[in-house]
Amino acid sequence: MAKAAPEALSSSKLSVNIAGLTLSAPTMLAAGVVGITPSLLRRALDSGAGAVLTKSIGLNPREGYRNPTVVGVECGYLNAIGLGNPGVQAFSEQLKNIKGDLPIIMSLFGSGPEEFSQMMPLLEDTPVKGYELNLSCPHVKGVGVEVGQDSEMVSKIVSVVKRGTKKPVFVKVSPNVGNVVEIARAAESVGADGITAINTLRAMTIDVEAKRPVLSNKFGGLSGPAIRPVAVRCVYEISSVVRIPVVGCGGVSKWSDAVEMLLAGASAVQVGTGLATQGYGVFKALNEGILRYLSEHGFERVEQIVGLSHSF
Amino acid sequence: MAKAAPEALSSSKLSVNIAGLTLSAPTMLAAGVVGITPSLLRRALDSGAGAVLTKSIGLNPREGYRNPTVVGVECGYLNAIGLGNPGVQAFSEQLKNIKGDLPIIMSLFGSGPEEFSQMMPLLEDTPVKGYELNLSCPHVKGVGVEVGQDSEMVSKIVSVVKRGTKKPVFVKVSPNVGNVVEIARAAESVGADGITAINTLRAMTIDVEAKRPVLSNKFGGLSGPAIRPVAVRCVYEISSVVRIPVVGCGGVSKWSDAVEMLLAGASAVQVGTGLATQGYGVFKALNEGILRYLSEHGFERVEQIVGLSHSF
Amino acid sequence: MSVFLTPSDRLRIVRVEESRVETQTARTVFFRDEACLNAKPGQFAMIWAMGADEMPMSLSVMNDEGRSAVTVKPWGPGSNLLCSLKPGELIGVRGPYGNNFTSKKGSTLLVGGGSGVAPLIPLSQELMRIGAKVTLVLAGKTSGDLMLLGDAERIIKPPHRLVIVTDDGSAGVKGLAPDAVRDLLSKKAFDQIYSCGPEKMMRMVFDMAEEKGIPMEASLERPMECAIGLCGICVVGKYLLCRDGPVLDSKQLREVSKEFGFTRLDRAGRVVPL
Amino acid sequence: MSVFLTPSDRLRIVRVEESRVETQTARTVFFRDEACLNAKPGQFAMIWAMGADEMPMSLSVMNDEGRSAVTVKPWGPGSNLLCSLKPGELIGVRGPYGNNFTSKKGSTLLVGGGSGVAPLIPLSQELMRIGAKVTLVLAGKTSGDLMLLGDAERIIKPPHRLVIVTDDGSAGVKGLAPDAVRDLLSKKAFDQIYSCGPEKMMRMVFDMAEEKGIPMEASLERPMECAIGLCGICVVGKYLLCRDGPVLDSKQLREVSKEFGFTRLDRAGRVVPL
Ligand SMILES: Cc1cc2nc3c(=O)[nH]c(=O)nc-3n(C[C@H](O)[C@H](O)[C@H](O)COP(=O)(O)OP(=O)(O)OC[C@H]3O[C@@H](n4cnc5c(N)ncnc54)[C@H](O)[C@@H]3O)c2cc1C
Ligand SMILES: Cc1cc2nc3c(=O)[nH]c(=O)nc-3n(C[C@H](O)[C@H](O)[C@H](O)COP(=O)(O)OP(=O)(O)OC[C@H]3O[C@@H](n4cnc5c(N)ncnc54)[C@H](O)[C@@H]3O)c2cc1C
Ligand SMILES: Cc1cc2nc3c(=O)[nH]c(=O)nc-3n(C[C@H](O)[C@H](O)[C@H](O)COP(=O)(O)O)c2cc1C
Ligand SMILES: Cc1cc2nc3c(=O)[nH]c(=O)nc-3n(C[C@H](O)[C@H](O)[C@H](O)COP(=O)(O)O)c2cc1C
Ligand code: FES
Ligand code: FES
Repeated sequence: MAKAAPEALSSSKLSVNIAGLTLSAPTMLAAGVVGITPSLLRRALDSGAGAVLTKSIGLNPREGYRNPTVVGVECGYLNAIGLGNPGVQAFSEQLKNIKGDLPIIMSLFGSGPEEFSQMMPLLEDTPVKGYELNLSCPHVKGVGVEVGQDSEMVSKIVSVVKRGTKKPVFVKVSPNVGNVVEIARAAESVGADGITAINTLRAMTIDVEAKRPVLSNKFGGLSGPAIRPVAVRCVYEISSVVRIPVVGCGGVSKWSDAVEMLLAGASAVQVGTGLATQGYGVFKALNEGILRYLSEHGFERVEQIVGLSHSF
Repeated sequence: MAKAAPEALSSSKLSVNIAGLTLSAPTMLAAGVVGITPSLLRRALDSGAGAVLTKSIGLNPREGYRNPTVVGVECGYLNAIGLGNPGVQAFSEQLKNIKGDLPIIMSLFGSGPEEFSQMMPLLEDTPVKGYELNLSCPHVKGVGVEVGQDSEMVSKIVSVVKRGTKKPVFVKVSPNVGNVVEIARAAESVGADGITAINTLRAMTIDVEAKRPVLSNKFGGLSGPAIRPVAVRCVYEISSVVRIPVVGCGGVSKWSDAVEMLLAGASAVQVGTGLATQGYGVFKALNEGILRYLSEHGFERVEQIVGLSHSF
Repeated sequence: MSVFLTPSDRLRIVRVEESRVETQTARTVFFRDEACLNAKPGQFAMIWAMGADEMPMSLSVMNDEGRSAVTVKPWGPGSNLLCSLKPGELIGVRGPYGNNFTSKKGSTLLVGGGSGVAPLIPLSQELMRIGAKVTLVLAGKTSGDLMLLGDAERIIKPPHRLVIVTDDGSAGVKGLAPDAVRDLLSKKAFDQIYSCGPEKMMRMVFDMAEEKGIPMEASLERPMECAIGLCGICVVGKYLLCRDGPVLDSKQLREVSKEFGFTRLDRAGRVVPL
Repeated sequence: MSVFLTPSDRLRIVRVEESRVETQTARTVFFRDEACLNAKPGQFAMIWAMGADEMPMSLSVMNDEGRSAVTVKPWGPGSNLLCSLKPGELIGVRGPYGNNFTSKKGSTLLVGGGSGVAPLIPLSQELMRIGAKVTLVLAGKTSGDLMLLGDAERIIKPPHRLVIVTDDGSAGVKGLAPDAVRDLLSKKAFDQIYSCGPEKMMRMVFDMAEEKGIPMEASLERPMECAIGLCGICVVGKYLLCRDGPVLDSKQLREVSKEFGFTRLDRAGRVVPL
């Protein structure tokens, strides 16, 4: 048998199967981060992402908040972009222009089961490989965590979406709830195929010279290294009780952050803020770092380290 | 009329009245941080703190968790000290040795109304000026946020404590709840005299070389600059709806952090992790910085900037 | 000990030191900010007009005795407020962000329209410093719309050349900037072209540059939110103007040929005509 | 780009390079850690014996060709595990933490008991380097309990002096360390005394030092949790041993006279006898 080229070898080591999707690497572009056009989604894939999430899309077009929508804080950023998006119809049209079979997952938000049930038929021919339900945005009224903090509401939404598609459905959860495990379990019990943990933490910054909140929406979501210990905790807790795969998100920018998430129980990681600090090169750097870690620690495949820390 | 000495002037500018307590400065030592002996409490006061919180004390003596109980993370620390404390009786004995009339506030934790009602009589002659109820520790089973995330439970506990004392009672709340404002309102409605926001965020870190959670308790609380935007948000939200004073806690280490909290609506700030990074000198530095800010911005007293950011 | 992931992302609140009249409505707003002093021609800052908006603005002055400046034309609430600020009032600054024009020796044509002349002033200065030969086309609707004219006249002296163009001929040559460019290109050989201004104007200049085979760099404008490569709203092709731009070169402009001069995203992420 | 508030607080996982036998049960554990290389005599590291405990340990070797070491006497689960680790196994390290002995020229008496001799080895080296005259009292129960004896013998050469003391006389002078100290103090003038070891021993030495008016520095031990001045468990008087200590000087020892040698807090924060 001919020997496989080193690159092929490495990619098979890195490849993961999540909820029926086979990804070339366990690193994804997080929802809402640059994924607003096919060209930007493709660029993330070309840069090494195993899958890419789109902006969160709602039933109707929506402008985001006025600027400032993003502000730096210590070890992170606050954002209140405000779920600006072209609406499900216009966005699906854009996606249809995509050539090739690409691992694109569409992020959706809505105010409740009705809105989600209205969206699903409009998505039928969209060439996406799955959906992630943003039940966790912390700064837009009536959607996101406002629906995602109630496990009954979560069950209803997931049920509706599952009825509307055969593609895998991930539920993205918020740390701004009393018990994140309960939410994840509610989603699993009605057929969710995976959990993404976590979205940003509801937060705020006030400038002392300006004497006012900086974000035009006052409240925003905290992302970046500051939240990684919270994200790792959620991934660990959720993966302890659910059987469906968990995707880790929050503060991943170095390879060791990604490995920490995998050890905590994540089957893959998503990168948001890391794109601001490391650029698109972040995916390649993470993939190479994970690969190096696997070799140095004698593992054959990424899957072998998923959840390894639970044995202690 | 004789002119007051500059020092007296400055201290009157900095002094605040909170729930009937007059403090020389709006900076306090946070609960659980070094406040385990009278000598350490006094040292914080001598260093400029306007008031000091004790370790959280429970009905019975309790050893904390095994080490590692503290670990550094980006922009913060995780701790799972585990509420080690000598129990209410032994600790009260220690406090009785204190000479002078000192602004010491005792932090208490318990598993529910019964335990708190058992503790209150044992505290009668303790020379403390008030109590802070730790309904927010994120890493000890059956106490802290496990009782503090349920607003009915919070009401019951606060009622019991208020019946047991005439001294002011503060409730320290957790960001690990669905709606922190609701908890604060529940506390206020049964007579709490103030809200302290916030305790640490439930979090975890896994070392990639060790492949295991670092803290012996696995889960701990995230403190430090990383959580300040979450704390500021909670202070802002709570102070928007309650009439009782709010004390800001979380990630305060520089004067501008303290001013940010005051502008957000805090009547005073507490310092925990700042003690690790700045030492006991942190109180003097904060007080001087606040004072400088007041002069530079034309304010006479700290109280004038409390909640100022709400006008936008 | 503040720990920001990228120091330039820390928001600074600074005082307006001077608001210089450029046209009836446009102003050059001076302020002091350490980080902006070392910005390069073409880079922009995010300027927060408190209560109204935060906007990307090319730096028109990097370091004039410790002061930096942006030159603002009022369009909406943010730029209107910025133009109305008095000395002593506060603005927020973060950045500088983005790439810069690559300054090279040679015979150089700079084409600026409206507030787009802003980055071309410091760029002219740098080009002259390194020994390039500069021809700056400064265009506006009328003589009253010419921005940074005083600065341009002060710094551009023979053998360098300043060409004023107005639609109505109330100052300089009568016509549109592309007309003047066509004329210049027909008379003289240029090694490179730099442009900033209305995108339709730049597109016309680019098409001429392509015809003549002259390399060009153009500074594009798009709505911006984060300015740090997160929100995606500033996309042109596969590029994020806040990071990969705002300056694109000929190769990149060719790649984004379908969008350049034609479409952009609005703040809802919809493709709309320019 | 990792952003730790205090770089030494970042946990490092390192391999045990060597576990050198000191006594039947005690070991000197060598490892490589950048930050420990520059520690000063008296400083300690927090050593994590995974699955058991994390403990403060004085560095007995700072930089032996790039290796640092701690000398461990087994007491409980943590120290037992540490002493049983084989080369190649992992430990966690953070620090170095705490203050250090202030090394001064002059005639110097060092008194170490049990694992307390650990910081006195590098301290002796530093003192000799700066020209002090060193007399090191190295005490243990029996000849088999003397720690770091080899190192002491290797480095302490005349005119410096090594005085071995054992309870049973199985090596060196028979008796307790304080007896030997009394003897030495009666015969010779010392400018300063440094001590580390059982606190009751150090208290006796301190009382003699006070009588003679000799300044002393003692490295105390207390339970530690955070090692960074947060938990308070390491309190002696108003001092936090992890930050203000572990080394206290005569003035401080006088201040904490009621506790020094008598009481400490247990891990529940109760005052208990030593
Ligand atoms: C890299 C970069 C550099 C920039 N540099 C400058 C600069 O140096 N000086 C400057 O004045 N502006 C500059 N801009 C444009 C500026 O950022 C704002 O877009 C502009 O000031 C309008 O902001 P606003 O909030 O006032 O108006 P908005 O509320 O955003 O817009 C109000 C209305 O005006 C229209 N409008 C806004 N800008 C333009 C335009 N340029 N042409 C036509 N219609 C427009 C909008 O479509 C909208 O209908 C730059 C933009 C970018 C991306
Ligand atoms: C600044 C500092 C430096 C230190 N340096 C060293 C060092 O270089 N080498 C070293 O071996 N240890 C040193 N220690 C002590 C060490 O940190 C631990 O306390 C010791 O190793 C026991 O830890 P453990 O987890 O194994 O036992 P634990 O479970 O904590 O204790 C087990 C039992 O042993 C008793 N015990 C523990 N230590 C002692 C002691 N010293 N004397 C008497 N009884 C004791 C405890 O009271 C308990 O009953 C130092 C301590 C401090 C504060
Ligand atoms: C600018 C920005 C926009 C975001 N938009 C969305 C969004 O539309 N939908 C969503 O589910 N999450 C959104 N998020 C959250 C991220 O997907 C991610 O959960 C969060 O930022 C934590 O990961 P990070 O620390 O890697 O950024 C956004 C985050 C940022 C910074
Ligand atoms: C080591 C440590 C111990 C703590 N112990 C307690 C405690 O006993 N009771 C309590 O209410 N909060 C406790 N806290 C939480 C702090 O009081 C404070 O709410 C939190 O650390 C956030 O503030 P900071 O960022 O200034 O540290 C502890 C925090 C730390 C770091
Ligand atoms: S402005 Fe957000 S990506 Fe460019
Ligand atoms: S060990 Fe925690 S304060 Fe010293």
